[in-house]
Amino acid sequence: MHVRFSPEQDALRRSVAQVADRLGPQAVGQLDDGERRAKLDAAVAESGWRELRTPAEGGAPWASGVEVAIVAEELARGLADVAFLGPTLAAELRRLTGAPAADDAAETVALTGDLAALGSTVAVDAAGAAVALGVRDGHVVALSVGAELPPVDLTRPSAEVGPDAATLAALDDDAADRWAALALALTCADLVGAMRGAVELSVDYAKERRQYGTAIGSFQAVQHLLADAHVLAEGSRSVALHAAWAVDALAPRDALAAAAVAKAYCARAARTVGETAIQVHGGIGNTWECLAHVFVRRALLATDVLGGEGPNLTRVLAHHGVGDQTGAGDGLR
Amino acid sequence: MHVRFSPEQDALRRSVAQVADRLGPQAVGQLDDGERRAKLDAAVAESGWRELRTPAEGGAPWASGVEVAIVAEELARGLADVAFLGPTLAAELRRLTGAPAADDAAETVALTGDLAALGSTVAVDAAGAAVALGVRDGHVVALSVGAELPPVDLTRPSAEVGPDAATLAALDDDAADRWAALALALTCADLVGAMRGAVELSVDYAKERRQYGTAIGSFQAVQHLLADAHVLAEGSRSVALHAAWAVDALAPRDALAAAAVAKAYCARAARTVGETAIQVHGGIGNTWECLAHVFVRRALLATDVLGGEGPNLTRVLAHHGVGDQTGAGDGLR
Amino acid sequence: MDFGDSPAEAEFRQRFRAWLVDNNPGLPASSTDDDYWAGQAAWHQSLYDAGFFGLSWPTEVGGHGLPSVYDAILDEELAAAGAPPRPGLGYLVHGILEHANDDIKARFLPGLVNGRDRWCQGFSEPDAGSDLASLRTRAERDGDEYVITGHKVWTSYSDDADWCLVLARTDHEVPRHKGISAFAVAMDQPGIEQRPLKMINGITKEFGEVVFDGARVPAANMIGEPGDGWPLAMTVVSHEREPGELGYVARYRKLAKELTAAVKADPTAYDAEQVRQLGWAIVETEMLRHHVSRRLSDRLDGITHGPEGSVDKLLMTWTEQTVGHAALGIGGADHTGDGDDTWLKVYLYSRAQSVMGGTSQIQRNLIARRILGLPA
Amino acid sequence: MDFGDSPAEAEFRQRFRAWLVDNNPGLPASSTDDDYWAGQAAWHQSLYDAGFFGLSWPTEVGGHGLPSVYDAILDEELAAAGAPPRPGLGYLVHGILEHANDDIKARFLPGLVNGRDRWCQGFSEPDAGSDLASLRTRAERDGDEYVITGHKVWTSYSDDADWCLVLARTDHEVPRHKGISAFAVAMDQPGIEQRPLKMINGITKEFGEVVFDGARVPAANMIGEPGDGWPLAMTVVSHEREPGELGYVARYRKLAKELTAAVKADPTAYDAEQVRQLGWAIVETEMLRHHVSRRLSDRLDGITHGPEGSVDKLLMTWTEQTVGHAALGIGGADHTGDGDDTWLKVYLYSRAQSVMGGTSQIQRNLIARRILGLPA
Repeated sequence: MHVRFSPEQDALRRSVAQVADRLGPQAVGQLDDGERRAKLDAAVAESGWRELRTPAEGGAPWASGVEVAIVAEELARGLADVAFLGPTLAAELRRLTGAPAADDAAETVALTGDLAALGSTVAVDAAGAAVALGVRDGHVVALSVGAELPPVDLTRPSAEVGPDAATLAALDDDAADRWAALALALTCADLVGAMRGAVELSVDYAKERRQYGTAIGSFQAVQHLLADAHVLAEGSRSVALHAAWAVDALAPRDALAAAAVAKAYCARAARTVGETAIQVHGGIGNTWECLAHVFVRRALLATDVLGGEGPNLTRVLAHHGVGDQTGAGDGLR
Repeated sequence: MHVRFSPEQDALRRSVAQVADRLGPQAVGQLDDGERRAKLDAAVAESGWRELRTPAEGGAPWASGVEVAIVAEELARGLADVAFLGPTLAAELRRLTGAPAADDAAETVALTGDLAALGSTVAVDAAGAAVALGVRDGHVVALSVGAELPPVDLTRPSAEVGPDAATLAALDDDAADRWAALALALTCADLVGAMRGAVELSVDYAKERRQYGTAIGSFQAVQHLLADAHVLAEGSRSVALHAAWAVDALAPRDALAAAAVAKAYCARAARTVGETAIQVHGGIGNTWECLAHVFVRRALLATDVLGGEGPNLTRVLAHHGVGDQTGAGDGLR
Repeated sequence: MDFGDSPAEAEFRQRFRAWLVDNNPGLPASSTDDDYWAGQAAWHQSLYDAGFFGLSWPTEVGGHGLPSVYDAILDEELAAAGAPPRPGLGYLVHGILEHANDDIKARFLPGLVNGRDRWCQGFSEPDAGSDLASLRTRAERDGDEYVITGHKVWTSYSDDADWCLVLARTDHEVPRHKGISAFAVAMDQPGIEQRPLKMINGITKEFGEVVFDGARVPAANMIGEPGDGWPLAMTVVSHEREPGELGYVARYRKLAKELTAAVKADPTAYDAEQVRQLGWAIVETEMLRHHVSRRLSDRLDGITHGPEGSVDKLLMTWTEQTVGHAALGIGGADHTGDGDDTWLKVYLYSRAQSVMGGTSQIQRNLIARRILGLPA
Repeated sequence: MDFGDSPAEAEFRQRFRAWLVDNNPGLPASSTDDDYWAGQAAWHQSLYDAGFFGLSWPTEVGGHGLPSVYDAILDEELAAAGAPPRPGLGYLVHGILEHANDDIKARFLPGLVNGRDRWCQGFSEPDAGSDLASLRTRAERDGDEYVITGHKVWTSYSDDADWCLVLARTDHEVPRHKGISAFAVAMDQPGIEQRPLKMINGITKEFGEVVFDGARVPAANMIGEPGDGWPLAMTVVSHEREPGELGYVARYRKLAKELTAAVKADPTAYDAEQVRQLGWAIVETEMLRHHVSRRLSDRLDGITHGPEGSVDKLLMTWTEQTVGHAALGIGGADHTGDGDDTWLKVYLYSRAQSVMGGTSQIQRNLIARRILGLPA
């Protein structure tokens, strides 16, 4: 047991953080800066981070769930408006099902309309993607990516998918579980990054903003809001790291259970932390120009991909043998 | 619409408060003072408050749910260790079913083992009671009250009931709903009183207790805990008063729905307020000698009688046509 | 203690319910769309013209002189019909009623009440939010006029407004609360620039920033005397904290009703967590309704509330945010672009309730010190 | 990043698991019964004698010199077997290890670690709880001894204790933090009166009050130098905040496991709210387990935590109180006297976690100031 980043993992974390800090949006107005976004995309493309789950020799991925989570967390912390979740999950789906390697076209994944499972309705994290890998009738299919949809997450657009589907491979239960475990672990890392970013933003604001002749960060009520947010982010980080490790280290169903535990925790925590960020920013926090809501919106997408509290509590309980009593859940899968 | 106490209701409230303040326990040690408790019981007996739901001419009760709630709230605020809930609900059960008036023996009610419904397992608020009215096979029965059980609520003992049951009357749906509405409204009033008492106790302590050279009540964190507790008690009072009014003013099913709304709200609020009282008292609050846990324990009994959050949220949702999805609830009844 | 209708109240309820059948404008419950605000203005005038607006305000200014509980009845019927809430302007009306002279009242209140004149409120500034007394906008006497210079934010409907109730410093020599005066300033003049403020749910028409750069206002448009701005502001702010004044119970009930309908339409699509969120939205909304009835009834006996407004504000905030959570949980974020994203906007909008009219932190300070008597 | 076992860890895990099969004493997870504490002492000795106690402490004092993560493995196996948690004495061991001279360590640590000597901790006083630096117990030099006078509360196991780690003021001339010294005081002497403290769950054996009225302690029993009491107290308190030190993860997992078994045994008896509470108890307990693994792993690299202990303490508190809510919701209050009232006691006991070792308010202050760098 050694729950610390290796020197290589630390180096990876630093290099992602550098890219996100250098090329991510520093203000809401910069979200529209296409030139910056192109540079960010180029930097990420060059890094090879999107190919971490393509198969190396023997079919294992180039890097474990931990490395992928490191990238996801740091990109989210910096609100990096660049494709990563989608391409990574598409690569994993090909790898797990033995589907042939993608041609040069950028890929993402297609999910159901509520994003709670693989499907063929919405392509997520679709910036630059031409193809979305989804599922129909138990088979992995390739769909064309259509027009962008009105965004929920201002940093990662969703898109329509075309009606025609090319069948690539069958998806068995183990592959589906393993894939879902990675998807959940990745979204947890995304939520952790968003929480850390939102707390940093809010702490900085609380140190600067003055009312009643003093920095608002000197009021105990504000301090305690931020302290709780920091604690939630730290607890989330611990449970999300475990889920990221479990993706490759545990049997598929156990990996999925670990991921569900993490997702329930992180989703609830992220909602609270996001709301704290808005609250600490006061009136400003309720305006479009404040980055607080950009973190909140990014967390909304990450929460909805494979579901938040409700579906994942159901998964956890089912894993412990407490049956689905809601009529809506689907057990562990 | 005139949601204010009448002068008579105000006078009632004051006289109950006087009795509770004069004869209720001022400290945990006084709970064992039999002489004081006998005086309190005598004062309540003399007041006639336990007979408010016996039938006047025409079968209507002497007083409405509002008067009964006023008595219950003020007794709870003063932690009055005297029978009221039980005798009142027993009288109501006789009145609604047309069962003959009780002989001289003091009566209470018998509930199921979890206290969530009328039954024949446990006699609640059984101090001095010889008979417990319960329900078997849809009929009101009279049971003998046996030995006291280990207390949850230190101010109101529960007791075993004997096996033999004398059948008194049939219990139809409307009577059952009306009775349940009164039982819920009464326990809500009890919870509101306990919340008010717990907040008062804690505010007084926060003004006196000094740490770091200052009263702990001057710390914003403590102030905000207590402010939230006060707000929860006020919101609870408003919704509980509505439930008390609804007992006699609305049709049985609507009265029950109003009561379920109030009970869900008050039960959740009371748990938080009780926990706040313990927290504000710090180490002392976790000791037997502090009255905080006596309020918490009183609220536990009041919560469990006809159920707390879970069963009453289910009732509320069912009333709005959202079906029971848990397999455990029983709709509005 | 009677939550039920008196005969007169029942008659009013029936009359309003009948009118609503043909006059429900079908607006959403809160600003999730920029068209909403135009609709609100028409709705205000429609209610007024039919005799259903300003129920508890004096007849001289266009009101009906009825007890405040009629507002609660109106709100219940609005919610039951799924109609939008009444425009909440009571804070401005009360501010002017309680602090202005008869000339000001006669000139301004009828147009404010009947909805023909649109008003905005120029209180907050970028560096004076919770700490309103630190405001820096100044009004300098110039003959029969004052000249106003400063920067206001959170001025509701400032783009459509004809008038702005402006707080400005008229005396720099006295302590900060004391040197503030209030003015009714015409918005249609060269010294005023209005910029929309885009909220986190994308709405741009509700709030604006207003920059006063040499705007002019007749001295006769001062509300009260020089230095009376602070007490007026306190009156306005305290009414802004009262859900009974704002009619928000109807907002929350309408939302809870729509969420209930969504779940009933497809019950198997919702899990236990979503159903639970709906349950709490219903329960808290009902709680708030009864709480408002209780507060409005107190006024029948002449009782006005001071710091208790902070209690009401927190209950209102918690209710709105519980409804907001249910909206997010049940309606969710619309990722398909198929439906509309009203529920997400309702959720995002709900976050402002714990800031506007004084943050929840400020309300708790007030309760702790002024109600519970805890030491500073 | 590896949450899995190394070969050596796996071997240890198997060995401990095998031992547990025959040596699980079947105690509850926390003090819900006064018999519990007697059982805890036997359990401590049983673990020690089998070589499973003090895993991460130095071999000289009876420990095993293993990395701290072995404690996490031990806790996982305890929870998996439904066995009681290990006694959490690390705060005392570390306090003495880090601040005492070799003589003290040699005289006292072996007996503390092997469980033959029982220790209690005399820090808090009736008027010095959160504000420990204001303590008033005094120790006055008298030849080779000090004479101690004062009143301590929250002295765990004081009725059975052989020794008490006492903080007392030895210098009244210096600022309040600086004049405090620490002593190992023998409990069996005339100048000490011990009174049980009854907790809200009825337990009387866990905590006591201790009145020192002329109790004597050799000067050679001072831990560290005169005035070193405060840094020692900070070491002890910071370890008291660490769930990894206390072994509480095993407590919470055992409780969650028992609650799960109750629901599985009769699933239709539980409603959606109860099932939800169980779900969160499981989720938060798992979170805490992984968090502790992370913290203990940091020590492998020589990283020790300062204010981060407050983060751990809040996570531990929230987890315990979530488990407590599940215990109350699922196990409930026993009104029939049929079963036992363990679950109610678990709930009531959980409330102390947000007070002991520093209130949650204090932990938040420390995080805000010392981690987030917010201004005082």
